[in-house]
Amino acid sequence: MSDVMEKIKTEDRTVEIKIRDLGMTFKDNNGNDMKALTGVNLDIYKGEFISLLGPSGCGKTTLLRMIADLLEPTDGSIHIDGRIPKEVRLMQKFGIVFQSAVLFDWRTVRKNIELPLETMKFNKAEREQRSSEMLEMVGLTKFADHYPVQLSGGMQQRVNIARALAIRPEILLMDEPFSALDEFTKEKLHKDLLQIWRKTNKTIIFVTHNISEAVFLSDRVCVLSPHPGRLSAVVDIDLPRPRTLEMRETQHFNELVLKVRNSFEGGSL
Amino acid sequence: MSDVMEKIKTEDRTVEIKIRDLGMTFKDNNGNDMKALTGVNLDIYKGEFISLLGPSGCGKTTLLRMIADLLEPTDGSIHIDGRIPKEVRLMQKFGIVFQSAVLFDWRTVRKNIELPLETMKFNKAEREQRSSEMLEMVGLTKFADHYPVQLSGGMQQRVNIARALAIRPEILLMDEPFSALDEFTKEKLHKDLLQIWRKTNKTIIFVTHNISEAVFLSDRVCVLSPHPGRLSAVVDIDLPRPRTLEMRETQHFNELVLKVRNSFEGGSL
Amino acid sequence: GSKAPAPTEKAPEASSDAKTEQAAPKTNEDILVAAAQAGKVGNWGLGNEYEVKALLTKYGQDTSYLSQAFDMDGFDDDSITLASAMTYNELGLVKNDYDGGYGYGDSVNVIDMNDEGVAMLEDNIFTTKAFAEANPNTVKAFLYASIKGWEYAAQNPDEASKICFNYGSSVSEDHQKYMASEVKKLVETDMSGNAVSDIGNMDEAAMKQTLDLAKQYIKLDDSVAADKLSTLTLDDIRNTSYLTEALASDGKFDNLEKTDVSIQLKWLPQAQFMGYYVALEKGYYDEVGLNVTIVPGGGDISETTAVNNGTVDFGVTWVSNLIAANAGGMDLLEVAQIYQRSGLVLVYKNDNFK
Amino acid sequence: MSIRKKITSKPWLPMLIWIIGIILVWEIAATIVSVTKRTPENVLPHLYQIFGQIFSTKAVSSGKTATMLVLDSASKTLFRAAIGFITGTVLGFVLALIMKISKLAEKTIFPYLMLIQMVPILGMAPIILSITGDINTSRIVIAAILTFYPVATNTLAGFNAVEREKYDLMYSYAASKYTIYKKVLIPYSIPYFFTGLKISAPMAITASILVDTLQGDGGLGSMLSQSLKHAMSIYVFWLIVFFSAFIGIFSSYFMGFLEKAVLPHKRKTKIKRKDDAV
Amino acid sequence: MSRKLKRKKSLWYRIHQNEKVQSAETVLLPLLFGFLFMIMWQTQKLHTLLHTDTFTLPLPSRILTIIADNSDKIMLNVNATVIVTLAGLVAGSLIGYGIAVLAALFPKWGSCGLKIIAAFNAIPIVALAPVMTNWTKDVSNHADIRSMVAKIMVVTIVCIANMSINAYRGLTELKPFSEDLMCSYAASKRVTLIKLRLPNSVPYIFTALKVAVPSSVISALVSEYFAEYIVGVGRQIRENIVLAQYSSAWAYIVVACLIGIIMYAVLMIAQSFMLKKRA
Ligand SMILES: Nc1ncnc2c1ncn2[C@@H]1O[C@H](COP(=O)(O)OP(=O)(O)OP(=O)(O)O)[C@@H](O)[C@H]1O
Ligand SMILES: Nc1ncnc2c1ncn2[C@@H]1O[C@H](COP(=O)(O)OP(=O)(O)OP(=O)(O)O)[C@@H](O)[C@H]1O
Ligand SMILES: [Mg+2]
Ligand SMILES: [Mg+2]
Repeated sequence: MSDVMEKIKTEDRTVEIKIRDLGMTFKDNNGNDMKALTGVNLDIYKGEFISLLGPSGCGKTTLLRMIADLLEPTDGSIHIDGRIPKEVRLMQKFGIVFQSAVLFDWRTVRKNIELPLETMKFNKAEREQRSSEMLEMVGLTKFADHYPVQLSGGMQQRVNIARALAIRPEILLMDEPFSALDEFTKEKLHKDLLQIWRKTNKTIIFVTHNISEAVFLSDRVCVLSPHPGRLSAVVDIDLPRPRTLEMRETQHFNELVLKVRNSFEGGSL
Repeated sequence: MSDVMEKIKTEDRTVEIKIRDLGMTFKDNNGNDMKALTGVNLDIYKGEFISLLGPSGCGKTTLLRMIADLLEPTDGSIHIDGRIPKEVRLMQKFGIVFQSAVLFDWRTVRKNIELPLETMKFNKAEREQRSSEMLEMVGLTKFADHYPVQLSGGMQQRVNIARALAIRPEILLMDEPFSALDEFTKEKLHKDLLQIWRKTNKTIIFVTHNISEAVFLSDRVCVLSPHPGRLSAVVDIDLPRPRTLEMRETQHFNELVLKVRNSFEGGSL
Repeated sequence: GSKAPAPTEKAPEASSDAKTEQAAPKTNEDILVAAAQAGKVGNWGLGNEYEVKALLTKYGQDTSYLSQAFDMDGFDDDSITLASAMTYNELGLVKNDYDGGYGYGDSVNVIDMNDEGVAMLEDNIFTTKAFAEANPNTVKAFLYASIKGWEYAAQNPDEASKICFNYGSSVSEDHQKYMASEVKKLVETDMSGNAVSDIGNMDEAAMKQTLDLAKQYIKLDDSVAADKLSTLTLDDIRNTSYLTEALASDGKFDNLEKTDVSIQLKWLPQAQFMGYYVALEKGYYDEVGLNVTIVPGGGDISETTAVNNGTVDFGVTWVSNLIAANAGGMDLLEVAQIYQRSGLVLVYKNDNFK
Repeated sequence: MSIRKKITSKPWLPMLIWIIGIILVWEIAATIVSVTKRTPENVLPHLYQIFGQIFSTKAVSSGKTATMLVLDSASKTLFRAAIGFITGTVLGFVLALIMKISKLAEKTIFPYLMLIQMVPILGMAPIILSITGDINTSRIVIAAILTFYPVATNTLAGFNAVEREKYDLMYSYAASKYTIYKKVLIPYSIPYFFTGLKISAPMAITASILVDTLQGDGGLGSMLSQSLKHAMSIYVFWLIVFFSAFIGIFSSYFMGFLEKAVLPHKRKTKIKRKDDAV
Repeated sequence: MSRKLKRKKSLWYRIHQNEKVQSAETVLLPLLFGFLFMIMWQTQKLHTLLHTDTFTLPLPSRILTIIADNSDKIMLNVNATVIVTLAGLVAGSLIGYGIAVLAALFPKWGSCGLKIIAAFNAIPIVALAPVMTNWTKDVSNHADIRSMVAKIMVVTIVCIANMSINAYRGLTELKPFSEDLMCSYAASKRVTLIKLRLPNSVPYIFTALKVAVPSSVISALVSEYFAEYIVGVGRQIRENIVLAQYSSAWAYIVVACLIGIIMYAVLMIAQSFMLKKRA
């Protein structure tokens, strides 16, 4: 079992999320304990774009859900600016983008984006102002009054992101947001996402099983391995910002991809 | 509108599938004509691994379905060894692998593989002999008596391929067979597929929206563009065979990827 | 368990809204008028209501009534103060305290339809005209044996009630016994209270009274049927010749056109039909060469329907039902009249009409 | 885990508490009824009085105890229900098949299947009696008519839920229509078919109780109305109410059990039932 | 869209492909069938087929004559039946929905409660109706009112189980992650209910109503057999059947079917209106 402690950077960056000895044990169907995740130690910096990468079942979603207080860890702790996740959730600092768009069929695009604002009791004027702003940002202003079924998969995913950003969250958690999309739409959204991130400078935790996606987007890639789920490596991605699609064809990019690939334990490839 | 006629190779290769001026027009919801595919001219060689690449909705599936006689073209013609697709289908020369595994829940892995053999009235002994052979090939012999739900996504996809190969088709048609899988499983299956192809030497027509997948697997990549769906380029992939995963990190691979990417019209990226 | 009668305890509470009526005298008319005014006259409807309607009309009342369930709970809780009851059935339950009974004993009284001159004839034996014409000997044989059964049952009601009970009775043994003794009276006494000599006789005057009342009180939505009803004569509904010839015979019937016959009762197995069960049990049907199946009734497929469409050969019904059915388009024929007087009474608690 | 947590995490506990709660409410109501009504057993008897009847040795009718009477008539009713259910199931399945084979038939027949459900049984009974000429056959036929609908609709929904790829696959094998029905459509629709059965099994029992009352020759329905008429102990009525509810639930669970037996492999069929009419 | 197994591109097939033709077919085919059926009925071909006679199955012309002749009386009975059906349907659906909401808010207890409520479905209406008549004896001194209450209660009970089970599914079978989404907004149970569960359950409500409409009509008819006060289409059917007045009985049966069909049609229109924007 590996217990990689990522090397703390010497630069002056404030740690926002502190994860210590984190573990999650589920009961399987036969009532036996099943370690979904064990011994995770990780510091995530403010404004960082960090990816959680690994094959299916290695515990990426589990880790993300624990950070977002959608799941209570059975071991270890998470602290966000010194607070426990539940407090942060109740302070409404999280924006979450799930794998499927999770749009509400009965609401228009605009109303879907306004949903979190409604639950957070923003007034009507402010809701409209913010949703217009978000629609503008994801380029869907013309589709404001459409219903989700009238949108393509890529457009739905953009609404999903817009909704998460509408509340201006401190921390954006994204669970395989693009894995259902085709390559071309995906690349378009990569560009968009990086642009939005640059503008708003949120902390983004991005879950994926696509190595080049992780390398292309992130400041750091956290590699998780299964059986039991654990953090097996953290790889710094020193590609310059802003990233361009052409970078993906460079030698350095390929080296980084290879480095990440090789950091999987047990030769899972 | 482009009407790229791929340059016929001078080498001595027999053309198996001849596609001429192929087009397909659907009626949309308002009863208007919608060109899903138009003016496709393409020759596919015997034993070739050819990919159809393009973003969602560009007509990849439509083209594949027309070749397999699952859809009748509204324009142009397809000839396979001089025959129309329907004859070839009735001669049971096609093996099709769909995007989802399309396994039959109520049949064991072995029974799923034997399904086409049953409909083709093979006798029991021969069915068992063939299915055992296929199970061996895809490495699932131990799982012969499992039901599909007991398998992982990657294993299901291997059953899917085994089933298509069981009837020893002349032509293997694969519609985004790996796009639902995670990166790691996908790479494993790439290796397996190439190995099977080398052993059996079928003609394979492979649909995908993943550029590097197309480049890695194919002899030639056919690039399709949308609005209206058309064949916008055919790129020869001169990477040596057998292909290895490491090739994906080479400069030449990247150049080919870039070449394919740039061959899209209307800057769809 | 069995219920202890408690009319005295409940009386003040139960008849609170009847207090104003306390000064009223207790003739039948007064009682009926009082109950009718309060909207508390009950009947089961479904073709059982004509005598009650005739009585209401006789005393100048509106002919509407409450639908009475097939139990006497409504009477018990005073939602119905003047309830319909058959002397041989519900009246026994009201008075007696055996299982299922209400145990009111003599604290209740009745208005008798026979005394009021609005009686209609009830249980008879009928078949279709076509069946009777095609199978005259069978009909006669069946009548002969059935009447013999009824004669024996009327003479030995206790034994008859036991026989019924053993044939899959739907009621308790005590009640069965009570019923047999009451049915005996209906079979042997006519509307005026005179003893009847020959069981099954179709008394001309009683039949006429029944038909007249039927024409007056059966209301049909179907104009064709209504027209037919108004022109019906006794000859359209009964034929006395089969019975006469059957009774005049020596009990030997040759050339039976049909030996396997069935009869559907108007209700479930109980002493109301004891004659047929006795005939079956004592082998009277066998003696005349018939193999008889008794089919219980009481369901939504009425005996008239069952006889009409040939699923059974004979039926027991009330004359008024037969009249309505013939008006509706059936061709049924009464061949014997078992009950010579009406068994219907209106029962009331004395306390409610002091 | 605290002891309290351990106990409350037992899955049967909420059910037990519900049942106890319902018994309590019933008993309180029964107590109120027993002091305010003169014949409380007609309105709401105590549960112990009802269940006491099961063990009572007193003959209620024809020398039979209440339990014997209920079981006797239940055997008649359940036999008819079973035959009606099987007939209805076959009918429903065949109709679904016809509607699948021909879109034309589906469009034509479907609205009328719905309509048949709305025709009061009293109207159907005489016609069916005149067709069959036998009251017991009529009963079975009517019970079948009242129960085929869920089977037909659910099975049809199953047929229609088969993915397009499955057809394409079979088509690429140049499989005949017959083969497609045999190897794909029918096996695929089995779980849907069982969903239909789970709904129609209790319906067959209530329908069969209903058709008992067509004629008075025994069966739970006849006994139920007889008991209501006070021709015998009213507790027979209450026993039948509980018995029929129990059998109805049991029949539904039994279909679930049967499904598991027929489909031993755990099929993960997520049946989308948002819109199939039941 | 449904797919043909056969791919003949005949004219016939092409006509079928047209959406307008398709939707016209959906309406016209059943009508045509109904029309043919009526002709067979009127010309007594149907009677030959079913081995029955015009007495048991009266001709449509006769039935229509009776309906026309007695329109006042029929309307009176229809009113009574429709009031009972609608009131019971509304009450039962509301109560059922309320139960489902409670069950969704307290799932551990609620799902068990629903299982028990499902048991009500297994009680035959013929048993329920007389009990309700007994239970409502104290409701009013007026037989018409207490009868109506009793009948409505029967219909209500029949509708409750159906609605609560369907609505519970609508309230709990949510899109994956949508609950997590609300949770991440720190939304309260109440807000989640209003913003997510209630709208999500709307299609399921219609599913429930589609079952409830026919069964509420039937149970209203049956409960009328047992009611104290004599009124209603069901009661008239029974009276006429028992009196062997089949023509009149069929007139009322036709009316009963019409009530069901009209209610169903209204429901379908409401549904297509409400669910227009959904997938
Ligand atoms: N609620 C749960 N109960 C039991 N086991 C669970 C639960 N949630 C997750 N698991 C198990 O924990 C492991 C990690 O699951 P997780 O969903 O975090 O994987 P993942 O990395 O997100 O995979 P994927 O890429 O497929 O989404 C898996 O083996 C999974 O089966
Ligand atoms: N049966 C049909 N009727 C009408 N339009 C259709 C039909 N099948 C496909 N189309 C349309 O034709 C176009 C091409 O569809 P096709 O499925 O071939 O795309 P694709 O390249 O396979 O896309 P994807 O990557 O999403 O599978 C799309 O715009 C689609 O909407
Ligand atoms: Mg995950
Ligand atoms: Mg496709």
